[in-house]
Amino acid sequence: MMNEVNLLTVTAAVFAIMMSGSGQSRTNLLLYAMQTFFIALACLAQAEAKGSPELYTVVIGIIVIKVLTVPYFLSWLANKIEARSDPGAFLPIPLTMHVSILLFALSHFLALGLPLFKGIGSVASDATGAISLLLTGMLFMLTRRFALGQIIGFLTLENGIFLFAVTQTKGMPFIIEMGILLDVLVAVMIGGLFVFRIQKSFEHIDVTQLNGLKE
Amino acid sequence: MILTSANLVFIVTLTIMPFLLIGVIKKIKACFQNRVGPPVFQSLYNLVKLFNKDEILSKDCSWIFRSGPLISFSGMLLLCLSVPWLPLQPPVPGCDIFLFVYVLALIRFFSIISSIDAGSPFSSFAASREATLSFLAEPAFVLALVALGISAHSSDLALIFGQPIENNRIPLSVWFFSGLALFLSGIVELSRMPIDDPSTHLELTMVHEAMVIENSGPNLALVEWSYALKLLLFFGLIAQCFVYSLSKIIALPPLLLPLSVLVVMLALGCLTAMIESFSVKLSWGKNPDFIAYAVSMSLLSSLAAFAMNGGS
Amino acid sequence: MNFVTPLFLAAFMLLLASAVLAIVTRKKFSLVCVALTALACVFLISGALQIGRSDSLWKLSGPFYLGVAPLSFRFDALSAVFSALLGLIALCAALFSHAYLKHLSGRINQKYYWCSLNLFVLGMLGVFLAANAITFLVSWEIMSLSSAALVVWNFSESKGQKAALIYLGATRLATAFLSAGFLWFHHAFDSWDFAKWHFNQADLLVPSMMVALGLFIKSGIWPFHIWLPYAHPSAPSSVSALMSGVMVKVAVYALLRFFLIDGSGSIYLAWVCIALGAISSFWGVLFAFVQSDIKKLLAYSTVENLGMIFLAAGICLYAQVAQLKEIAALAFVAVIFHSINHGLFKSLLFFCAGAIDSAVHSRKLDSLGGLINKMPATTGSFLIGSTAASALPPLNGFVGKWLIYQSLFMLAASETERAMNVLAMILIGLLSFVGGLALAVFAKMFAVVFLGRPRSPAAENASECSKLMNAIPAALAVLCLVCGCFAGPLITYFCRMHPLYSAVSLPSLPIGQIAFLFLAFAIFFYLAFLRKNGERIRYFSTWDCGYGSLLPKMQVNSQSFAHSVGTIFGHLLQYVTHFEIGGHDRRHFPERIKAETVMISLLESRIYGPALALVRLLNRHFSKLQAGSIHLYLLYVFLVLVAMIVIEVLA
Amino acid sequence: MNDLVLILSIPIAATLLAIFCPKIAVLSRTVSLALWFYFAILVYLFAPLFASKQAIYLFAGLSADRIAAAFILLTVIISASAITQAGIFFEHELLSENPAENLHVRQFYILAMLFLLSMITVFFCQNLGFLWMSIEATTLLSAGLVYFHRSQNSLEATWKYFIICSVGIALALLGVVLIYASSQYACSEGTLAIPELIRLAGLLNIPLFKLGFIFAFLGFATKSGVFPLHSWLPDAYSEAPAPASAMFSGALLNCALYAIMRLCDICRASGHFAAAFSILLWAGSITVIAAAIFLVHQHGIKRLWAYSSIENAGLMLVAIATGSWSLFLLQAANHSLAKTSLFLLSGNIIQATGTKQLKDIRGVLTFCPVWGVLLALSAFAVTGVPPFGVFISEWLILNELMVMGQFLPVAILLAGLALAFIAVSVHLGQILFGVPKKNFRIFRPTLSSLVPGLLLLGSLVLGFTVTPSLLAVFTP
Repeated sequence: MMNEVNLLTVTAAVFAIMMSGSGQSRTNLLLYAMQTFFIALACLAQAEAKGSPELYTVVIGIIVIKVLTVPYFLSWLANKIEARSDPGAFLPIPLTMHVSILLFALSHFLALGLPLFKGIGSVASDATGAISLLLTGMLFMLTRRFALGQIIGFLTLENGIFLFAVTQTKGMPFIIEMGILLDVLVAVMIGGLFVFRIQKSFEHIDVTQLNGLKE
Repeated sequence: MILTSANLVFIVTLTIMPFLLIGVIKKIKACFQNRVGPPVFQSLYNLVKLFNKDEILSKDCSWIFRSGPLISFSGMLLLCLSVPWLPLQPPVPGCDIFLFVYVLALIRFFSIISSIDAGSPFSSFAASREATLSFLAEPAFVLALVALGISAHSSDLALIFGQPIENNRIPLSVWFFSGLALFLSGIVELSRMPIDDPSTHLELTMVHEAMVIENSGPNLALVEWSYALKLLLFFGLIAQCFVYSLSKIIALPPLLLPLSVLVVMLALGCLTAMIESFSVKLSWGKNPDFIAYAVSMSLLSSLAAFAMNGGS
Repeated sequence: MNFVTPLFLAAFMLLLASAVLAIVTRKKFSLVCVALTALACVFLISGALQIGRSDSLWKLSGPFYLGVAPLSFRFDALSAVFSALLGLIALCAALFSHAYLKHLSGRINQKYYWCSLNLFVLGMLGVFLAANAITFLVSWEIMSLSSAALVVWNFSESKGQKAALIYLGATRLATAFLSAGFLWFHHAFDSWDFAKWHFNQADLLVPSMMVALGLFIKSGIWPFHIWLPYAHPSAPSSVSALMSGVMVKVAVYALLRFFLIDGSGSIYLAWVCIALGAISSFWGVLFAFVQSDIKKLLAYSTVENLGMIFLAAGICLYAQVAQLKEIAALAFVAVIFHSINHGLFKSLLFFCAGAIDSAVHSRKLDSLGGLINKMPATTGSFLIGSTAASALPPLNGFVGKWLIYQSLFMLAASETERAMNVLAMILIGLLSFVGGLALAVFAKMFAVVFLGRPRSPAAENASECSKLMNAIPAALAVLCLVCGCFAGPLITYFCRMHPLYSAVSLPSLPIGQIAFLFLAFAIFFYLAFLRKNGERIRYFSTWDCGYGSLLPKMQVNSQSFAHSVGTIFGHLLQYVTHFEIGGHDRRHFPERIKAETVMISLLESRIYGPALALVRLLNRHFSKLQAGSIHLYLLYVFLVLVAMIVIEVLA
Repeated sequence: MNDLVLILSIPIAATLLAIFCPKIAVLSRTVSLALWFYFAILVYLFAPLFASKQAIYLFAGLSADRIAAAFILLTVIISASAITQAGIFFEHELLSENPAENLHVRQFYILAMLFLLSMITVFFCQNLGFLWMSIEATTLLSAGLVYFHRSQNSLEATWKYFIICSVGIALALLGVVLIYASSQYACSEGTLAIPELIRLAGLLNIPLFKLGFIFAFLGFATKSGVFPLHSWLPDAYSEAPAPASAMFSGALLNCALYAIMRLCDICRASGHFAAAFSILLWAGSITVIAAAIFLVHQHGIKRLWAYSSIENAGLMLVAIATGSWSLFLLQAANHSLAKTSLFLLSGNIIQATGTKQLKDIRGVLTFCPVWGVLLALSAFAVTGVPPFGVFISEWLILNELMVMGQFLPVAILLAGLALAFIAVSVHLGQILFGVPKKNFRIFRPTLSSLVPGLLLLGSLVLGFTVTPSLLAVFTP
């Protein structure tokens, strides 16, 4: 049982790593959806383990909002503003993937060093997945040129935190988990709106060129 | 004031001595230059002559111009009356070192501004030099007096100079070095060679003579007279210093003291005349170097004062 | 029976009312403000005179509270003396500005002026009376800010802004040091009341030094004096008079209150006071000599005088530690007396400068001259002020200096450390040197401004200003004379202000008799020699070597008078001459040659400039952090995260 | 429940009004009146709170104690002032050369009301999860306010604000999760309720809690502009319209810091306050000095005040570090009053000159003395000049640090405050004096300085009336 959870989280992390290796917006979004789907599965596994009915609702929420709605909305947006391929910034995209693999290794050590909750058994590899997602999300945000990429990176980061919450605790309070989901939805909507605006007023969504405000 | 013999000497000193000193200096200088020279009391005759002359004033000058000589004369007279002359206590008591120095400064202030009053470039230029020279020489003068004061444990001039010889606690070295310092700074203050040449008439090199270039008639007479009094005042102080140091070596009878002061004053006049005959006027830039000697003498005197003071 | 509190309260309320009224009312406020301020000052003076030697505390109860302590004030003899000085100078300033502002009309916003002026006086009064640290600091800042506002009275002139900025910066540094010191003292004594603080403990050296440093900065002691020659000349003359006459004394008052009355436990403060005081008196007078702006010159002279006051304070501190009661008493009296004297003569001189400015519209020495015939009353006051400022008998400036000399002399003669004897001796030499220079400075200023021939058409056409503007300096001049001639009783009074010194007998100064004799002599000789030949005077042009008429430009001016000093102190007064040669063939046929000599301010170019550059450099480097790249900003977030975790793990 | 309706009523009503009322003049007047009325309601609601120690309970996980009530009142005062001023601001904006669209103004009101509601919620939260959500909500709702001018710069600022704060808040979520995890050692299910956490503080898993604290602190610190997480702040404050900037600086800043304070509540109960204390103290001190250095050279008038807000945020962090919440409240109140006045006045000046660039703003004292004097006084008030309130609160903070024996931070703070004052004075001098470079279109000078003037008066009153007993009221 525990192994299943481990496998699912690590798979999610691997999807994230793969995601960081692609510059195509749609591929990114697809991989994001996959990654989130596996997180939902991990969540489901937890729900079964704990037998909490609330977690099932959360799983459904994740699938509806994060696996379906958000990627669909973002890919619609990417199509609309014709932001198909992100050239990447500061690091070539393949190298980003290699770095994120290194980060995966790093997160393994970090997870081992964490003062973790031992109540649910061996959870270090779950934490590895979560931290890896978090770090990959960060890396993604740091190395993408497009505003859209930053949203995806942020979502990945948030996925990592969510995964952490699901696997490392006995389940967050329901209202809070739903709140987080709602939050993500609103954030993505607003973010998408702003990406749209950026495209309209700058005629690009390259955030490295948004440097008019400085000292 | 009761007419005692001491007071008589005092009055004679005050009236005769200034002109005598100037006359002696001029006479000796003339001797060195193989000239006959003016009569010894020529400056007194000049004074009388000047008082009877008309006065010419610049159209640009104001009341300040005439107040300068007046104030310097009144001030000098006041100082002469408040300084002790060896055994004689001053008629005006309570004059301490700093008051003395600052009354001199007051006189200087007014002579500087009155010399600028007419707007003459020469006298103003001289005034600038006078101001510079005097503040450079001021520390030497003050420190020499203060060294004496420290040895005497009083800043009152009457207590420093007016002590009977037997209770005089000031050591020989202090007297001597202070005397030297006073003499050197006196050369500066009195505008003598090698700082200033009182006898040439080149406006650009003179200090004192150029300052009073606009004065004439009674006004000039006051200037000359106050200069003479200043000479007397300085030589008087210096002479007392030397007489005291002499008295530390040779026991002088008390009666001879006033006389010896007068003699030493005349001797100082001779010395001044000799210096003026044998030295050349220093260039302006070298003056601070000369004043440095005066300051060193006063510092030596203060060190001596401290060294001797420790024992008591 | 005791009207002190109501009188002071009335003064406070009137000042505040005047400040508010200046802003609120629309017309005719100037006269009302003058009246209110003057009335407040009268109350202030009478209140201060009432205090006498009683000591009372007054807490402003009710809704007023300053976070840690209530607004509270203490009246004693020391604060009485200083608030009387404040009342006097403020009264003069208010009356003077009523006439003076007409000259600035159109350039000055009167509402702004009167509001700031009243707050300024209010702030100073608060400092003089403050009984606890918070009240002190609040008043201190009100004073500083309102005076800064007055420095920059001309909104469109950039010079005033620079001055105000430098001033604000300096004053803020002073506040920072004071705050640090006060906090420390509170830490040590657990009270904000000055009455409960004891500065005479050796382990409180650091906070004492901080407080002293704050006071040094505020009073313009070397090397913190650089704000002073900027701020004082920029303010309107009536305000300069207040700033130079009273505001810098605030620091002296605080020094008296904290260290001299209570005694400092450590000898180091004494050394610092003596050293900085001596340097600033020399530095101030030297730089005063080479200035060519009346008010700037006066400002540097303030540095000199404050230096002497702090020197005296240092001697007092030393003597207290060394148990030399008489010397301590002398120096103590010297500090108070010279503060008052300097307040009187310096404000007199600034008022005169204002009068000159309003008559000639210039403060440049080199465009003045010959004003003695045009402005006889101002000349008279200014002459007395200059003589007082050069410390000449029988004026009050001399008495203060004499007290300092006497204390140094006694220190040199006393049986204490040999090194101190020698130091006292050297200081006497230095002071006499400074005195000589001060004389030259004021002789130069007086002569260049009032004597000779006018150097500009404006000076040629000047005329005496209004009666009020003559009367105020004249009144101050009389006070200078009175304080000088009747110094004896004042010295005794000041001596009694310190509990330990009331029994000490001080050497007396027969300055009154000397002055009387002097006057008698002068009158006698005038009658005897000069007056009678009044009809025998002929008038002719000034001696011109026979070359023809002299031009006004040929007269000595401020720079040429100071030239010899400039060459002697070439290392401190660094002159740099810039040549600008213009024309078609510049090398062989120059058509236009312009040479300009500028004096480099050593402190500004060597110390303050680099310090400022360092801050700017830091700012430039910090600005690079804010480069506009969102990726960079995100990186900061992650780096901080990593750093915090690393620190946490290591800790 | 009844209270909850009261609290929700006015902002929601105002939001609805803004949605349906097309007339801006009517809208602005009604909303500002409503907000002052709202303030009165809240005073009425909280009055019993100050009489007794009993907290007001609203809903599960939502209740208000004295300090929260005080912060809510402060937030509402600031918002009401900003919105009142916004009426004049938008009136001018709509009459200007390139007028803002009517719709945008209405959007502004809608967002502002929702933003206000989210800020008020922050103070009510007695649950870390709710706290986190409401803070996130403030970000999401206020992002639109920054974008009011629809310019490229404002869009850029909005994007940076949105992304950086979201990332920060996401990290705070991780912190909340970790704290939750640590609480599972104390009670079987784990809890996020703050009173519960305080009660169980001794039993928490300390390493996890510390880690959680760091993450949460980092997140909320990003929101409150602690150096070097402040990067978004000057941009957002500068690009937002003046009333919004005022709300950001006067109210939002307090929200984020309030969240940190809540965290410290738990820390203190857990007995591991020392670690949190040193983190806060040093973060605060470094922020103060860094902000002061940033202040030395600035090009935008509102950026200047933004850095000054950062400096004050640092001070508030230090205040929290002293462990005295009332000090934090005092500093927050003082800063909010003065800074709001400053932003509103700067808004006037920017509208009148048509530029934000400091180099183009000259001679304010000449063309509008009222604004000039008020601006100078507000700037002095913000930089801690007596007798304004900030001086007293700064003094209390420094004194508290001295009592704790933290001499180095005191020195750093004093240096930072002095430098900040000097730097602000330099810029202020350039703004106030000199000859105006451009033509000014002054708009209702007296009316537009009414609100700032009153706020300044409030700051002055706070400077003269703060007594230890008043502070003691807020000590739990």
